[in-house]
Amino acid sequence: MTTTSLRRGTAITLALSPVARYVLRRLLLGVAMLFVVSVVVFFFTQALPGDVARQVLGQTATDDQVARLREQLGLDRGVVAQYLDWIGGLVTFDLGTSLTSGTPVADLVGTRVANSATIVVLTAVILIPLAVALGVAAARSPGGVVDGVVSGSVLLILALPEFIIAILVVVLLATNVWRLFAPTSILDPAVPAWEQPDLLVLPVLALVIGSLPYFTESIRTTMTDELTSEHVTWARLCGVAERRILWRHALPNAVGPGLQVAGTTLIYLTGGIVAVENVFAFPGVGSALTAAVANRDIPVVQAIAMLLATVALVVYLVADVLGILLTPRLRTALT
Amino acid sequence: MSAVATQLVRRPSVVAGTLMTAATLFVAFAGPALAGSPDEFVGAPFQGPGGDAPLGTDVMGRSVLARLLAGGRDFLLQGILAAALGVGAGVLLGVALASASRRVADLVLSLNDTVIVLPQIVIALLVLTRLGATPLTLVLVVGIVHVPQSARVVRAATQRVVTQDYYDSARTLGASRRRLFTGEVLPNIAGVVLLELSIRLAISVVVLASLSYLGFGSTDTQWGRMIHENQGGLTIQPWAVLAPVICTGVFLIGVNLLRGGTVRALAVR
Amino acid sequence: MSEASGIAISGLRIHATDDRREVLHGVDLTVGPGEFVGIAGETGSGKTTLGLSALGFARPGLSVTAGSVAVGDHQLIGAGREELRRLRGDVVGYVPQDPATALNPGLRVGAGLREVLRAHGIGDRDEQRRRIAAAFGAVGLPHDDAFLRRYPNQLSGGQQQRVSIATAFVLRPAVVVLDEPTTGLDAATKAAVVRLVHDLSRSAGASVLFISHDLRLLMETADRLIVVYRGAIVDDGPTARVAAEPRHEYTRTLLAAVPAPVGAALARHWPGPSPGDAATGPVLAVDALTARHAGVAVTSDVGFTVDAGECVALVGESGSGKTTIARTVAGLHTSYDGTVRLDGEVLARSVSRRNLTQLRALQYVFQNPFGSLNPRRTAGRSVALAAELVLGMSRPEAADAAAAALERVGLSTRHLRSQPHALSGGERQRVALARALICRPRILICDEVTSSLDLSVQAEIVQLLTGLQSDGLTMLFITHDLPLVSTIAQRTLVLRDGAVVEAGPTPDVLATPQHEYTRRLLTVTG
Amino acid sequence: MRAPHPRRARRRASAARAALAAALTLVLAAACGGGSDSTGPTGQESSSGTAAAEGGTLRVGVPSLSTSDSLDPAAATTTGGYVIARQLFDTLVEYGTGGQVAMRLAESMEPDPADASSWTVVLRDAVWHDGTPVTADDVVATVQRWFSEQLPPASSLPFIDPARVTVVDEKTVHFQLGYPTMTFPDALTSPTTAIVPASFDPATPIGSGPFKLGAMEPGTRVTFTANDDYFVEDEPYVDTLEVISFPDSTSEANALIGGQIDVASAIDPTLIPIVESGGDGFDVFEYATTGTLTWQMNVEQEPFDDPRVRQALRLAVDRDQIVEQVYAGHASVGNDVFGPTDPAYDDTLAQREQDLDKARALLAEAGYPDGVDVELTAAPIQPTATRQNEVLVQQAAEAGFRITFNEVDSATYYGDAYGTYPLSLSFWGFLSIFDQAAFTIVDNAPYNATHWQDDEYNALYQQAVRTVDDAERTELVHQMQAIEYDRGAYVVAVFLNSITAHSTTVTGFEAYPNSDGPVGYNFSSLRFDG
Repeated sequence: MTTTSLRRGTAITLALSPVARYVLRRLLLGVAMLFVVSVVVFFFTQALPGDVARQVLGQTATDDQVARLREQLGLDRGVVAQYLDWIGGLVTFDLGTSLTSGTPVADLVGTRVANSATIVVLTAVILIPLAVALGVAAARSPGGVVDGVVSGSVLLILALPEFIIAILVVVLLATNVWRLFAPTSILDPAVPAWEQPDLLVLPVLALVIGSLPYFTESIRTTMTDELTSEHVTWARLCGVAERRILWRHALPNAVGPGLQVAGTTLIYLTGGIVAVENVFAFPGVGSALTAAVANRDIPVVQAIAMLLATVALVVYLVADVLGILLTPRLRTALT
Repeated sequence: MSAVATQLVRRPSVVAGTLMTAATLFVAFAGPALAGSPDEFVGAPFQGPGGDAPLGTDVMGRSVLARLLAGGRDFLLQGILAAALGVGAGVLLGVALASASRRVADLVLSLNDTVIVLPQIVIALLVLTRLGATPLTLVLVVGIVHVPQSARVVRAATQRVVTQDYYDSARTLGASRRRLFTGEVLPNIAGVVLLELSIRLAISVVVLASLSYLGFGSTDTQWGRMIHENQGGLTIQPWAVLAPVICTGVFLIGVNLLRGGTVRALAVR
Repeated sequence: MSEASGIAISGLRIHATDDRREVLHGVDLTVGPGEFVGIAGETGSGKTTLGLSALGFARPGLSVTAGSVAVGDHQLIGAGREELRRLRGDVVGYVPQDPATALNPGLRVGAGLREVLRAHGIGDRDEQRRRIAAAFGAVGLPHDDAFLRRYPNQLSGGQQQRVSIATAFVLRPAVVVLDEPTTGLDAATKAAVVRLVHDLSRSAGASVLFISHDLRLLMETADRLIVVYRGAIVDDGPTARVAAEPRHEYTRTLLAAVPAPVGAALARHWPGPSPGDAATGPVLAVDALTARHAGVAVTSDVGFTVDAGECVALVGESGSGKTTIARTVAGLHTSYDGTVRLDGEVLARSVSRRNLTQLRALQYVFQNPFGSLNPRRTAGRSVALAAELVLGMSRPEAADAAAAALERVGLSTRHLRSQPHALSGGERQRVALARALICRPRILICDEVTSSLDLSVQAEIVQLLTGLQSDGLTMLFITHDLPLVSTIAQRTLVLRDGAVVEAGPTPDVLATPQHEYTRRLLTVTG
Repeated sequence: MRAPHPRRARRRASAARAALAAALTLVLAAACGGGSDSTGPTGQESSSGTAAAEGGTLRVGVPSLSTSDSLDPAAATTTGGYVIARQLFDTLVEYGTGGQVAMRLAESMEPDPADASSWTVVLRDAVWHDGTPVTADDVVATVQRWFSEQLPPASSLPFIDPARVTVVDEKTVHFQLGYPTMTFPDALTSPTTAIVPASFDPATPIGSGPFKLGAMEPGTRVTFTANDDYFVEDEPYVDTLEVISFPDSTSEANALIGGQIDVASAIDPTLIPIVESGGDGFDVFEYATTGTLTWQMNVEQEPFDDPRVRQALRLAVDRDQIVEQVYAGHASVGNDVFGPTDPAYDDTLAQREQDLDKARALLAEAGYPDGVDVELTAAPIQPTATRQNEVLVQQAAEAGFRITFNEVDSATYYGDAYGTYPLSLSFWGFLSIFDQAAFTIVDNAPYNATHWQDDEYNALYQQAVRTVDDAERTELVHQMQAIEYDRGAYVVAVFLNSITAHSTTVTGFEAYPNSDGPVGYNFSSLRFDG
């Protein structure tokens, strides 16, 4: 009997390709990590001072009313029971109910998530090719004009917090100098965010500017390493043309590390978006988060925290897996 | 050593970086002594430069210059301490990880990765809401954010050292763990740690300013707070916001220049 | 390509761009068609710079300031960018030193070769396939689709080098420059590669510039030998003539280093091994050693003893497990079955569990002198620290002892305060030796201590060691260089794939090898 | 009086916007894999200021809507909840533009002429949004709902006995009170006391107010459509009202200047120059209110258990300086008593000025010759709150109060520790003196964080609320205020101005001085001009 199960086990492992096995292992690890994150997030939210019941009922509420609402919301139960309830819901993709509005968290946060995702994706779509182009151009001629401009602006922008960039962008392009674009992103909730592009211009611009230097700098470094590598030198000595070296010999090798940086940048964007959303009154995850913390709407805070953690996990996983698939040395090492 | 120093002095970016960093540090640390009272009202809110306020007045009609001079030290100090705390803890953890058994290291590493995945902005907001935004809590919150990343960097650097023959050589000479750490590991990861420190310093300052903007800043007179409280008046009295932004920016550019220059000087070697 | 044309270099001067230092001082060199020229010289002599100039190329940081390089009618210095590109690979081929880094990790080996063909206008797929098959066939590589679809990291070192040679020869260039193409290869592969290059150049009629620091190798293969020293050609002539009547002092040093003669005892005044307990048995006894890396056995059931005053050599190619044995003895490798005894006493596995007497008794000198010294410590401090740690000396005492120790390995007090990066490889290895010897060890473990050094420096170190040995220092000497052991070891063990295949007194092993493997080792190197 | 300049700027802006929108759409389409054929910009443009006098979409910015904004007026506790209540529903009475109680859904509200122990309310002809008439039954049902569901008005209307609220006829309701009070109308001006239909369902809120509910995105935006059957003639003027949330008044001002909203309902006083810098197209509508950020001294703890210490702090405050530095002049000084627009307000009390010598002397007298340490706990409940606290710390220091300012967020502030702070700051926007007293001063007042109780004051209050005669009642109120002035526990330093910035195309702004929000949240009188 043991042999059969053993054999079946082997058969299953053999049936999966090495990459699939790697992904599976990472996914399992990810689930474990999310579990740890859930514990941490839950207990941090429990530690918040103040009381959502009082927050909802206002100051006029009597202690009786507060107690009744707490009971109604299930806040009077033990912490462990509340946690198990919550995690049980999470497993079935039930994010719970907002304490302040009484609506399901998923409904409340859904549009916000879509809005934030829209600007993050738009930013990435603009940022990645732009950073690659700038980074490659800078690496091609070290000390040249592009290199100088890139390193100069990298320095300058790295020294400015995003919200400052956002404010400057508003002053410059929306209110005081030129009134080209909408200064705030008051999206019409009835219409998907991507159908209101005029309201997305400035936040996306601010995010692109803010995250450009780090990404460009990384691409530049990777590409410089590649272009000064032994194999590129040898390709030159074999008469391969410069253009061909750039696109066929150097760039593909820079994709793996570049993906890692892209992943990090994306995570950074989802975190850094909070301050930028604030500047533009943008109805996104960031502003929902600050509002939920302020209102002690704990299920919303928890849902957003878990969402951000999941996004981070998935992004890192995708970056790693793509990195492995696109880097022959790593891919063949798995086999 | 001196060869590196020569390399450093020869680089204009390093010289410029040193000057910029030193100038802001001077403003920040000598400022409180030079400043007039940062709390005194010298005019109406958001007045342009002139009179008692060479850089104009802030949202409450206080001198922007006086507050600029008074508000740098604690702000930069918080950033420096947060970076030092984060990188310091990262060094201890990273070195421990590099010398721990594989099993332990794998476990701690995945915990470390879990912390990297944790949405730090959420945790920061929760902690600051719970404990209040004091200089101490800010340093802790911002510092802890650095730990996992720093630990990774330091671990990699330490692993490079402990696989070197000179490390084994010291072991064959019976050097104690402490001696191995202080004699072999630390001096050889010092470069990496310093670079990490400068990166973390820049991030700390930016994060502190951002938290301050979101209303999670210390209530003391600080550059971060100046940006926060005068942000609304940017278009009518830009100096109230730009002065601290420029000072912070010059400091960060200085640090970044120094870092870049040092990296290149070390690479030449 | 064109008619066999050879290469003519004249008045070539190359400068460093940053400090205007001259690296090549007006070199003249003409190589006829089909000629096989060996270029010898130590690290930093300029031999690689000279070789690359044949492709009209200077490494970043260097620039050609005068002179000309011509292959047939083609001028390579001053050629336009596009013209130069067309000449490289087509008229002059190049085989880089380390194929592991020179082959693009992201290109399948077939694609890599196709890139070169494509760069020179051979775009037709069938034509490409035919050429690749021919090129790979010529270097003895398979050329089926499965092989062509492999990535460089899936090839062995020898295969990688064959791929790079195939690439260099695929367009049948008039001149091929090979830059230390055999470094890092084991003896058998090395021999095969040299033979291959020889055959290829013969069949293609290409002139070959074969750069190497291995004079012995060049003497066996090259028609003509050129010695580069400090940026100039100091000797140039038919190999036999150069070997017989060297014209430059440096050539003589090089030649003297080749057979590694038994040097005169150097340091008579060594304190000698510390007085151990007057044990009658062997000082070191290794018994039934099966060492593992990540669970995989790398040695099987190895046993040997070393008596006081004796030098025992462990010889084998890379991967034979000899370094693992040395590290096991030193307590740096802890995953093994079997025992290691010092004076009959079983040693703890980990160095950190051994007592001070045991630590002191066993001293280890590492292969790579660039990694064995803490770069943040002066040479003097590195040596003194050992005395402080192992002998419990005070700091000033240790400093004095270190000065003396450095002097005894042939370094001056000026080196005391030197940072490792300011020292040459040979100097570093001397510091490492001084660090080991200051402890007055019972046994010195030398792990390939000469393999990363230039030939002339190797000789000096060997000379130093034989001196110590004849003073009665007990040694475990690890090397892949079988002839070397004749000058130093009383007994020799030959290792293959982690097992001892032959053991006995060195003269016997060298003169009448019993095992086929030993014979092969001797033929490929000797 | 509109300059052509901003118009031109706007047209240029829209061209650029359109170009950019197209570009973005392209990028987006590429990102989504192509298939999308969305048409890019939507109706944003159509609603801008070219509307006629009647109709159009009015976009109003408000500070922070919240996810806890209630559609049930009785459960409203937030700014957003009040805004919604004012649009969808009507209270029986309201504070009018002159600061007097005015009729709203009630046609008349009369006390029992003897002692105000009962009140009779006659309803005007009004209909619910579904077309059915508003009747006395609805009023009774509304009141009974408050008490049966324990909604907040139940605790703020202790004098109402739900069992004795009776229907007289279809339009008349009789309130027999638990005890007589003249505060009856005042108490029924609060938006939480809005009248709802007997069949009220908060999920589909039907009211009698000027607007019907359109779409609601909690915490972001609420859209209303005009109630064409509204009983006030011509109102509402606009077809659609959009109430849009902003996290701070900077972005609100930016949105106004950028043409994204027509009215920025609450602007930080120091930002008025920003609106002015926006050009001729913008104006500010400003008026004084009863709203105040007042410090509360806890009399149950040292040192404010001693009235001399309380007076000392009141004397330490330089009110003019607060008005100038914190409010850039856009506020008026307070005199430690509430309700400046109330007809009964005592303006004969001497204006309290900063007197540091006297303050120090009082402190010394109270046993603090070397000064005293105090912790001030406050939340940024208003944009100016933090600044006002910082100024207090500074001013009080000169009188010997060493104040540590502990800033917490508002949920923490109103949490379990509320009422235990030695010194704290609250915002009161109460409508009348009685209202204020009932909530924050007298015995059993629910918000009294000072815990100050004064028997004489309480007795005067009880007498005053029962006094029907205006002059007599005013005299009693003056006595109450004199007690507050002499030994009370609030530092009422300033009264805030309501500052509303708006496009000059919008008119119809009216001041509601004793209101809880800018223009009383009465957006139905606003209209596009021209």
